Amino acid sequence: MRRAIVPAGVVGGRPAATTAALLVAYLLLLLVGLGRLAATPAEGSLHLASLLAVSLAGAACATLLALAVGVPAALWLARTPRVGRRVITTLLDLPTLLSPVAVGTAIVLSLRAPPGSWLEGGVGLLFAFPGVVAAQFTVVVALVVRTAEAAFAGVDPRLERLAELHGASRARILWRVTLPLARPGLLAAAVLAFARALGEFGATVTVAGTLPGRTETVATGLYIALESGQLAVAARLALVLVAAAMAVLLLLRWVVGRPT
Amino acid sequence: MRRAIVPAGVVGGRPAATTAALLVAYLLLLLVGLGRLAATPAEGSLHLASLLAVSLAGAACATLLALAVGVPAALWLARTPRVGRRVITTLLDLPTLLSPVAVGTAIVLSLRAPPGSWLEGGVGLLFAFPGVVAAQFTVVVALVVRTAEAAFAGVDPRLERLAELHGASRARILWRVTLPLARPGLLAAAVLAFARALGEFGATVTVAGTLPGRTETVATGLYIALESGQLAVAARLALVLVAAAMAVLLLLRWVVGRPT
Amino acid sequence: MIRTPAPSRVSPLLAATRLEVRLPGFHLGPVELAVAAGEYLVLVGPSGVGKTVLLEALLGWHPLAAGSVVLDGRPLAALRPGARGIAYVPQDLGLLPHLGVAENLRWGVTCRGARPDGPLLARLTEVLDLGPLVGRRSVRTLSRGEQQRVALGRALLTRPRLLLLDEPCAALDPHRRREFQRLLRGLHRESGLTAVHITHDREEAFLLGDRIGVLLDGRLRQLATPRTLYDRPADPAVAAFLAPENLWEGRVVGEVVGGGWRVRLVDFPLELVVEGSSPTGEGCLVGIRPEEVMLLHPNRPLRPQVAANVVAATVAELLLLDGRVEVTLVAAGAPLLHVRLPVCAADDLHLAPGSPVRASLKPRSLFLLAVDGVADGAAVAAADGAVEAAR
Amino acid sequence: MIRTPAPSRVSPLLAATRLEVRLPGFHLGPVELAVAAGEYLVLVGPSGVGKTVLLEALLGWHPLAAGSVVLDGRPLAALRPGARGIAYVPQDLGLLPHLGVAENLRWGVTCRGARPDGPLLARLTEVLDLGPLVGRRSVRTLSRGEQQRVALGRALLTRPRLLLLDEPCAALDPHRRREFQRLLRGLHRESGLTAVHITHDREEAFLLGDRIGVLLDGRLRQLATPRTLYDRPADPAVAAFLAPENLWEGRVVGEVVGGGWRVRLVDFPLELVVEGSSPTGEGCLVGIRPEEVMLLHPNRPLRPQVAANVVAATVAELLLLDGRVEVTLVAAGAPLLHVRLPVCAADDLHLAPGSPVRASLKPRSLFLLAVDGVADGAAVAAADGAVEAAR
Repeated sequence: MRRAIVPAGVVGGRPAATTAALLVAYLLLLLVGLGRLAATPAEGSLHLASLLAVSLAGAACATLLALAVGVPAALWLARTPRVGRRVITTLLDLPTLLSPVAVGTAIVLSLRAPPGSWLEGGVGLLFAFPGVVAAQFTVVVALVVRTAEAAFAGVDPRLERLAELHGASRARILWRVTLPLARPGLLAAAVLAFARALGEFGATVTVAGTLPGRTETVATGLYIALESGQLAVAARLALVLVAAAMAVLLLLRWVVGRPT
Repeated sequence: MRRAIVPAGVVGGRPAATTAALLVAYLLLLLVGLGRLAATPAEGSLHLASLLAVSLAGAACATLLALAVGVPAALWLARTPRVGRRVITTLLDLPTLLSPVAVGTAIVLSLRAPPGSWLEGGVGLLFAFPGVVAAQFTVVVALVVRTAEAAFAGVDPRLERLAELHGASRARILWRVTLPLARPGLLAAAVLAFARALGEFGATVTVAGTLPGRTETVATGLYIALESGQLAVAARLALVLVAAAMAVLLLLRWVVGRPT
Repeated sequence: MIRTPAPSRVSPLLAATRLEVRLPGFHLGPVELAVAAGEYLVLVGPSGVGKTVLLEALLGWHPLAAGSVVLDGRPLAALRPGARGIAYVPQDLGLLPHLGVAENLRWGVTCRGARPDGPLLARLTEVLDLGPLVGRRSVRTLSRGEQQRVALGRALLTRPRLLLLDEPCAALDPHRRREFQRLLRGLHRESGLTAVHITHDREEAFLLGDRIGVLLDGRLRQLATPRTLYDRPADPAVAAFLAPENLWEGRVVGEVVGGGWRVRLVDFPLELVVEGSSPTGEGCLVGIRPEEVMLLHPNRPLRPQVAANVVAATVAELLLLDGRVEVTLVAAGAPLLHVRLPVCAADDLHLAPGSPVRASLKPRSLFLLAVDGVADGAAVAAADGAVEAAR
Repeated sequence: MIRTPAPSRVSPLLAATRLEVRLPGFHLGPVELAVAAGEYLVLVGPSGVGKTVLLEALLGWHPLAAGSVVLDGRPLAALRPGARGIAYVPQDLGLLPHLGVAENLRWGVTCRGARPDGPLLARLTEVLDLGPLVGRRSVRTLSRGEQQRVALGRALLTRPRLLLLDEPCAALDPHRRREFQRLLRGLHRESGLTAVHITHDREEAFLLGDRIGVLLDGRLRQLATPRTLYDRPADPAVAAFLAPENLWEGRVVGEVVGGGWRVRLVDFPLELVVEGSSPTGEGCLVGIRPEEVMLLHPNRPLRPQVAANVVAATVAELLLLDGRVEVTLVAAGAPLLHVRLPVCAADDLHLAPGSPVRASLKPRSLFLLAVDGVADGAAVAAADGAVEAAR
């Protein structure tokens, strides 16, 4: 169908455009600052490969875990009438809005008594790679639930009911109707979660610290580099993160038109 | 008008509900861990008042600044046909997805050369309160633009055109039509920005450090407390952040029904 | 004395008994409904009356507050959805946007892991003119009319014993609408399709329905053949929905020798002779469809068949609509009668505002209604006789 | 020789000259349009044809690719929007959801800092039955019909010289729709309201329009009085939109003494006498509206006025619609004629499928169209005569 043709609005003339231009200029200036220093010779060694390996592995594990838990939970939320939903969604929204350091602190402190201490005894989260995954998972899972829930809510239950009427099994309905229709939203959830996990700093540093080659990510490595005055290294690492964020934005635009 | 009556869906039965329950249990466990330690006597002094003062002042300034810049920019974006819009929105979305440490690094590095160095020379951002505001503003402004843009896009330009046809001035149209109709979205933008600024850690700590009483916020203070082993203090500060996030969630629900 | 039901009576394919649906802010029923095999039943009512909910309650998609739905003698709940042999085309069609036209068409069959019936597919492709569409990669790029044909084809390819249709023509342009209505009618005629079709369009109901049910305020007020509905609306609400133009309060003042009643209107100094069943009580409503009023040349002698109920009046307003003329007549100083007649008839009468005219209201065209509310029994009785009427 | 325009010719209130709008994937025009003061002009066309864009282009809301709009002799662009005296009720009404009913009603006036005209407000409140609504805190809780009345009241309270209406009745239920149409008609009659009203409903166009413009494929194909449109569609596209049922290809084979043409149909062994203007070229389309076909008793003597064009045929299908009967007639083995007649007339003729019947196609009811495309001149010429026709 043809899109409705809408006339142009009246308000928001030159002052608004000027403000927008100033904002864009500011953001460009920040990028230019990074680029200028990244071009200078590095003061120390870069270890980019090991930082990237931990970052990518941690973000990938956290995203997969968040999808495994978050997508079924979102399906349940989207298909459940109001009973008790408000309390649950408020709880689920909390980690996205909460300061990441507070999230990390909550993880660290809950590992001191059962059942957390059993987990710490078995797997070992503090200052270890599983801690990176746990921290990023916790920050990211609510994002997955929210995005996926919106995607599932956009699927008309009548389509599932019609397939049932035609004799389809539940598994077939899930795989052939619900999931394909929710796919753009689910992909967006995965991409957003990965981007957020990749750049996560507060919770990761709180739980897993910065052990080179084990728990040091690009984001935490960047902080260390800046603190130790290795400005060119810091600029390069920051540019790596900018490139990753850019890639995610372009991917999102390709998947859903606009990021959520 | 009556809402459409939709039948219940078919998929997402017990497995989905179980997963959702597990997720809720995990999040509750984290809260319990915080609560348990917060109840134990504090090891050192708390300085909560000074931390809260810096946090609230910083978040409030950053939010106001972000609104002042972001709302006009959003109005321009919402009312501008596609020309160049893609590039600009990608740039504007960047700070939200980028790692906060990278944002902080970009600010720090761009202060080393003009025009940033003029600003640093005049106001002084590094390890100073204006740095807290600048860091939080940068992280938060894209969030304001995106939320406000969606709110403005929801206002039919025909309503503005009709008011113009009836002889209303631009100012009257802006204040009596556009802004009132976008109000729920604008309020949501303000609340979300404030919450994000309040919990911001990576960019703040990178730019402004943790000078007690000047740049140390609840979030950075929490990190310091945890690093120095003051677990009870950390738990209390984390609970303060949890309470703030909860308040924001309830406020959002009251303003727009569901947060964005 | 207890009588066993007569064995000749055919049990309906689908029957709803005292069906009630209660949802927040919404109440439907009780509704009695029976659909015979091979019947095309149309349910008509204003929008928001709960037509879709009723249809989906027949599918078991909404919990029933009371009553039951029986399919071919067995309670609906006892049958797996896939074993019911019901197909449904919802108002938004329920096509899968991520599949192509051919896959959507086969979807109803492939759902149960079967393959489409080749000859039937070929025939439907021809009848529904799907040939040019089958190659399309996405159903989203089809026009609304094309999507409608794909959705109908998908439903029919499952060889349903019963087809439910929710406003299948509402989203179409007026000129496409009639085309699609004729298509549905043809399918019903040729293949003996059993269907329940809901619409807010009275014309559509009359065009398609073997029987028509009138749904008002969440109740099925009348279920009858189009002709019965046209001649004898069951109660004032149905009359106000189907023929609101000429409805007058009156009182029965006597019986006419040879059948019929004399009715004196309350607001006009007029007495009319009305055929039909006796009203209960004295107060009544008298009505006539604007198409049924005959206008006569003021100075031509009256033929015997139009002698009764001749009213002298003046033309107050004359509207040329698309294909007919609507005339408002004034009698005794008050607007009284709305008349609808073909343009050529109006031309022949040389009608113009202010011109005098005589209107003849044939006793058999008038209908007589009791005003003291509708007994629940009316709808129930109508539904009881339903299956027999449909034979 | 250059002639000055005749001084008696009244200049139109609003005139669009060669107006064209080009948007991505959409093209409208060129359109010629002139609205006289006091005229009620209805533009009718299928959905998606660009009716809303045309209306909003008259408001100056869409950039024109070509042509101009002149209001009262001055170019539209030279007038501030607030100084034009135009009010517009868009299809979604444009009420402000955050304001109450009373504030919405006054909004049109308070926009320019004025206060509503007391007597006018009182009169509109009465005519539009706004009394019970004015106290309501939010327009969102009103029904669609109530919102419609508030939006109309808001527009009229600004005392517009010209009112533009976009599908004002489309969202209403069929029975409410007629009520609202009558309200608009009454307002036009009583207050001399000048209006441009767009709709996809042909009946609405005929009911309301002093003149009707037919918009097809982005062009204004005919602009004429309802009667002219009914009797003489300007070209095949207009005929196919307004009266698609009976359209046959034919060839003019001769002239009739005393006026008219003899036309032989291409697909049927039939020759018809047609009144009207001469066709250009031999090939033509002949058509008749289904309401204009007269059915005659097969064994009653022919009266002289129906002697020409009598066709013997058989009833193939008989449909009782809501208020009329649609009959399809077969002649010479092919479905030929669609006839629409009142139910009582069909009853009198004892029509049934298979029964023989004679159909009379009056020469003056038939219309004759050239088939070799429409010259652009047709629409232009129609628009040129527009203002005079409206007087």
